[in-house]
Amino acid sequence: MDIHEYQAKELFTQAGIPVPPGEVARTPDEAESIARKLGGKVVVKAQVHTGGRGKAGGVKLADSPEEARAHASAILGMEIKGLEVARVLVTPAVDIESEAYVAVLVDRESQAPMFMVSPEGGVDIEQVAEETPDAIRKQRVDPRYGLLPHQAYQLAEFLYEDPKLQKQATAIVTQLFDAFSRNACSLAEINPLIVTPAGEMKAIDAKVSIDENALFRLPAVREYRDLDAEPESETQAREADLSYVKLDGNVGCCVNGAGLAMATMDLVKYYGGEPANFLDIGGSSNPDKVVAALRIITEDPSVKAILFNIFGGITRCDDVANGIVEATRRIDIETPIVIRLTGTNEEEALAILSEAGFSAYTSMDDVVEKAVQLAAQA
Amino acid sequence: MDIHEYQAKELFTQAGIPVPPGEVARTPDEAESIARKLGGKVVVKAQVHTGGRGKAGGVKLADSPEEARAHASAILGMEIKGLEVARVLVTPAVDIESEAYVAVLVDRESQAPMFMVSPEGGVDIEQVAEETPDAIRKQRVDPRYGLLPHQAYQLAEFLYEDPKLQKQATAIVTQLFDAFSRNACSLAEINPLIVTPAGEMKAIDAKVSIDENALFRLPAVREYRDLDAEPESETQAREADLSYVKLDGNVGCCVNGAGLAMATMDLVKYYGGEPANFLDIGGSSNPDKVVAALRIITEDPSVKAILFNIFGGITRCDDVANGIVEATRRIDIETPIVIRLTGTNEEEALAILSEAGFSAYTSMDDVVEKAVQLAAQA
Amino acid sequence: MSVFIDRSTRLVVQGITGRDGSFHTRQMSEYGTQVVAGVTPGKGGQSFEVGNGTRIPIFNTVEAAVRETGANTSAIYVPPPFAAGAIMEAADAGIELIVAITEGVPVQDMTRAYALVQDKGVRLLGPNCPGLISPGKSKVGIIPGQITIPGPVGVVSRSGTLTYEAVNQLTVAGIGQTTCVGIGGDPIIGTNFIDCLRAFGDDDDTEAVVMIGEIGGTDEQEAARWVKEHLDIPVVGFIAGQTAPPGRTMGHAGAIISGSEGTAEEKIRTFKENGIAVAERPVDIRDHIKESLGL
Amino acid sequence: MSVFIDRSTRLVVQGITGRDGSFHTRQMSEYGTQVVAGVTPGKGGQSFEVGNGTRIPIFNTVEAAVRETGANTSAIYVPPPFAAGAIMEAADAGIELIVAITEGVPVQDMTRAYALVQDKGVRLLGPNCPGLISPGKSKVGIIPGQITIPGPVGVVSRSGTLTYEAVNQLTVAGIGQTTCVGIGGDPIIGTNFIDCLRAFGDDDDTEAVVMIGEIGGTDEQEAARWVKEHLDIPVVGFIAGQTAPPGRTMGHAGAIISGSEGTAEEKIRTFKENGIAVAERPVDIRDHIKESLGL
Repeated sequence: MDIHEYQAKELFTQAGIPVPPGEVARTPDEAESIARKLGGKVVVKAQVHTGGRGKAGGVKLADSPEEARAHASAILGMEIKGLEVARVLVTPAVDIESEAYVAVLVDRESQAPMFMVSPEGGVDIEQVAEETPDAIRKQRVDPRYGLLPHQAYQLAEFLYEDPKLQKQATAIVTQLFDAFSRNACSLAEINPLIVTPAGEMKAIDAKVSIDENALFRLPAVREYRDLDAEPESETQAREADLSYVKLDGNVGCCVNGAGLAMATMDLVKYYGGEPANFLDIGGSSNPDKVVAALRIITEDPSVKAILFNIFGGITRCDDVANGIVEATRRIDIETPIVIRLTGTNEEEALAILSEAGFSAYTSMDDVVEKAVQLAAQA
Repeated sequence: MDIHEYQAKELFTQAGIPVPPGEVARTPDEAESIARKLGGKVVVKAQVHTGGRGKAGGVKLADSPEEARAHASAILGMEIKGLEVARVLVTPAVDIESEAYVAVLVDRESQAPMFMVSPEGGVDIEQVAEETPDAIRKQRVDPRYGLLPHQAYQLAEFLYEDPKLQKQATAIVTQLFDAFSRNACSLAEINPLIVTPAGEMKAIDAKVSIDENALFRLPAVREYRDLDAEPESETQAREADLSYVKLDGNVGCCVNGAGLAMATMDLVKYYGGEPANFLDIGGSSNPDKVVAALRIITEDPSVKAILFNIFGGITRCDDVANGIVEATRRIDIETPIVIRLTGTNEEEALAILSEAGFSAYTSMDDVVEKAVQLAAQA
Repeated sequence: MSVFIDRSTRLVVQGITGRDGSFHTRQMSEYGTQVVAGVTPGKGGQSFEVGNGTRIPIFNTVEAAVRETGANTSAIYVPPPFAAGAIMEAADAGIELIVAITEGVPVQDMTRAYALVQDKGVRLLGPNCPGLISPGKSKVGIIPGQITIPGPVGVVSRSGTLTYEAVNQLTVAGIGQTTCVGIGGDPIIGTNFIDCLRAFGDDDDTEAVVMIGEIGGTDEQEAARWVKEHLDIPVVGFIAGQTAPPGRTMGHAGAIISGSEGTAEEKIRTFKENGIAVAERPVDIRDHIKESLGL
Repeated sequence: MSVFIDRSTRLVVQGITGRDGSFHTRQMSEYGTQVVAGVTPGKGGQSFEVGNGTRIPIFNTVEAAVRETGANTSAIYVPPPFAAGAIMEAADAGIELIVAITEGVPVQDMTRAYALVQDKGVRLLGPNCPGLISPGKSKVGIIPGQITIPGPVGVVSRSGTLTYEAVNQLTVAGIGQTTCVGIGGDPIIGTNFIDCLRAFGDDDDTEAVVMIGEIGGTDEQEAARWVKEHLDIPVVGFIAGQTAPPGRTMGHAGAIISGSEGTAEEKIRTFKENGIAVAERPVDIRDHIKESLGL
């Protein structure tokens, strides 16, 4: 789960990391009054779950509260990479002497947390990694020991030559790991970590992703979820315990299992179509889930055909069939539905479907080809 | 550093361990008003840094606030194993269904924290270990992983058969390890951990020792030090950064190094004397430390002879000699002093001493024999 | 022969009294797996009916289960908050193969559990995996037994149902499997492609391998390079997620393209570069295997 | 021959710019130890004069010191709050022998540092120890060089000055030492009596061993039993603390009698039971050694 910059900064502040003050505004009025309270120059920053805010015009410097208001008014409501901006962070402008990059993430290759730091901050770290890989230092953290003091120092030493800055950075790196561990982050990033002309270090931007699977024990962090920041269909899917990702095509997909769901999408493309979504109904075969899935798919106006691909193992095909029948009773579905069911209780499922007027395929290729055809005709 | 039961219970409460309410009284009046506030029967418990309070009459049940007052009045000021009781804990009396023992300590053999639990609580665990060793379960805690959930459960399972009690005990064991780790304990003990007739678990008595060496990072715990609970001489020694333990003999010992100090005490005994103290002035040779040491030794009225045994290595003998001369100038010392100095800067030291009218030995046996003789004559 | 499990597998099921645990315990037992014990803390002393009246004992701890029944393999069905702890308990109790089915284990929990598993020198499969099956011998996990038959093909996959799809097509075509292993879709897993490929390489009966990967990470790429260097039996590969957008988690916590890393294109290219035949569609897997076995 | 250190020892001093570190660096260098580097974070690039104009480089990290100077041994003089971290840094940087002089290291810090040292397969001596000296070859720590001479006796002790006392008496009597090792007085230490006894047993030049223990723990008792089983050279023992009261820490954090465990009586008895000659007074150590060497 991605959280907003201002929320990430709250977590950083709790861990002791120096973060400039700042408050969130949802209206231009609020932005103006925060700017007035802060005094001096401020920065108005769009709070959206995507990078590239700056280039998109989502980050603006304001010399006065009035200007902050004007910027907020322009930024609030704008769309950045398809996401509407509903909040801005208003924070004092800071003089910058140098910018560094500091991040820790769960690294799948080394099966452990991994730090990445670079004295070249404020830019895209992937670009740094590609162009000047020597400007990045990595440090695997042994999960049995956590970040050791000398590891923290070595990262700081890579960033700064001045012993005073090394000391500050050692503390910040340690605090960042603390925030990362306590809040079950998959990523915690400061970019840039700046030094002011007075030699003070501050986290100017913050990016944090939380491991969804650990939210059950982080009630405070759970509250950070911003429902405005994700499509409503994805909120619905999460609440129904479905894995769903909205895509741009017109073939709605409903599959059991993530791998099979991806393979189904790929096959849609193979037969010349475009998938409208990724949707995994999961291993259980609760008919209610099928109803919820169908509701989400049908609410997407771009869906022109609905494709079920179910390989019954744990999932019982008859349960899915019952769900489909149930859903078509409860929801008024005009989009054509094609169904492939095979595996556990396939016979029973086919009986249920045929009684309700559906026919079903047993081959994955056949059903996908048909769905693409129907969508193209619509 | 030993802390009082009520302080240990504060640390346990912070970790979530269920502890009965209670407050500390320093006067019978306070005890009465606490008892009134708590209502019902209470227990008045002497707060001293030693075991065997119960047998010594330091723990009393009171049916009324007035009785609590009377008990407090009897207990406050009493001596238990040479320690005067300055505080009592007043806490509600609890009905007890069963008593268990739960402790975690730093185990030198396994170089790690070690749990010890027994369903036979409320008694001396050393006795249980001797008489019914099968009634104790131990669990080493790998310091890299901390206490693992199944280890906590296995300890709980050893204590209780009822799944509900197992669940409570698993939580308490986990919380105890948390308190142990956070507060740098060398020992954290609940004895007894009781179950009430209603099935509730509570830590009725608590014993905690804190690692002195970690106090620098535990400001709150540092405040727990009770200067009343240790001889004033030991407080002075600690403030002067000396290792000092008061003993019962009449030969005051001042030595550099703990091993040599113990060997010196043993040699006093070997020659028929009794050491009045253990005192290690440490490795540095700061004359001020020598002055502080002599002050502490001379303030003990039972000391009849003072014995210096210095093996100069890092410690420079001339520094010690200067300290002795300086101390005899500042303090009026009537007790005879005998000195053995050898090693680094021995010559210079002997010159300093002889100028001040002291002579010195070079053999450890000679000086000890002389000190014993002088003490016997006094 | 088979890989990781066979008739000597003696299984303890952690979380045997839960919804999934109880269902699959019966499935495994019916398939012929020697299920010798169950573990549910607080339910020790009870027993569990696996079918036709046979009851197996339930213990409070894996330690007791191992001591009393000689279990050497564990299947974990406990809920996600307790799964990493269950893995560590099994490793600590001397279990040799731990199969963690549970989906949704916090990833930082897994980094610690994985470290302990390595310290103990134990094999962990999963978490968030369908387990494994050596057709006709033993199955541990949730792979439907009826879609497999014994034969010469080893199957290793990050996916569940997609594997069933592929295996089923092999089976329908009369091509059996030595062992089918689902390694799981999480970012941190105990057994990876290379571990399985090495085991198939060492298995005399495995004549060809199907390797089913998906987007995210670089495990498939490393496996492909390993195949070229070390494996002398044919490998057929498939990668799911060619149409997945970057930066979005596709169901599996591990199925996410981060930056330029972990795309299907990259994986397919690396497969081809290292001599692995790549199936375009799931159905093509069967045909490539037929070809490589000369059928 | 000697034990643990010799002329090939290349020493890095952690905390070289501190009061104790700088003093003893010069002492060690004067004695002939190859001090090749110092470490003080933030002072990398500076240098340190060890005497007669020789300067050795200071680095920010042990990693850099090892890389640039080939240091294989470390002496730690950093303050107690940072000592466990310094030990872990040295172990992580590939140092083979770590000698931790620092007194007052928090004991739970040490449990973690000790675990890491074991994971890395590194030897740690101490903490809270005087270090060791192989007379005429190398010294690491704070044992005064002038009280030792080369010869056939190995000395191992939990104490500092008490060891000097015993060694000095040997030296004055003309009996030299292969190596004198102070293992330290803390409850958690890296190298124990048995480790040293084994090393002395393996050393061709060591003909007898002095083992100086004190109250607290069971390390001496285990060592005594080990001696009986494994060591074929004579051992002379001494135990300090016969007059120490139970439950009180006698200077060394590890010198405390807990319950009935760790008394001097018990240790002396165990020594005698296992064929170790016990010296009643420090001065008797010399006489027992003379006797055992036939002098």
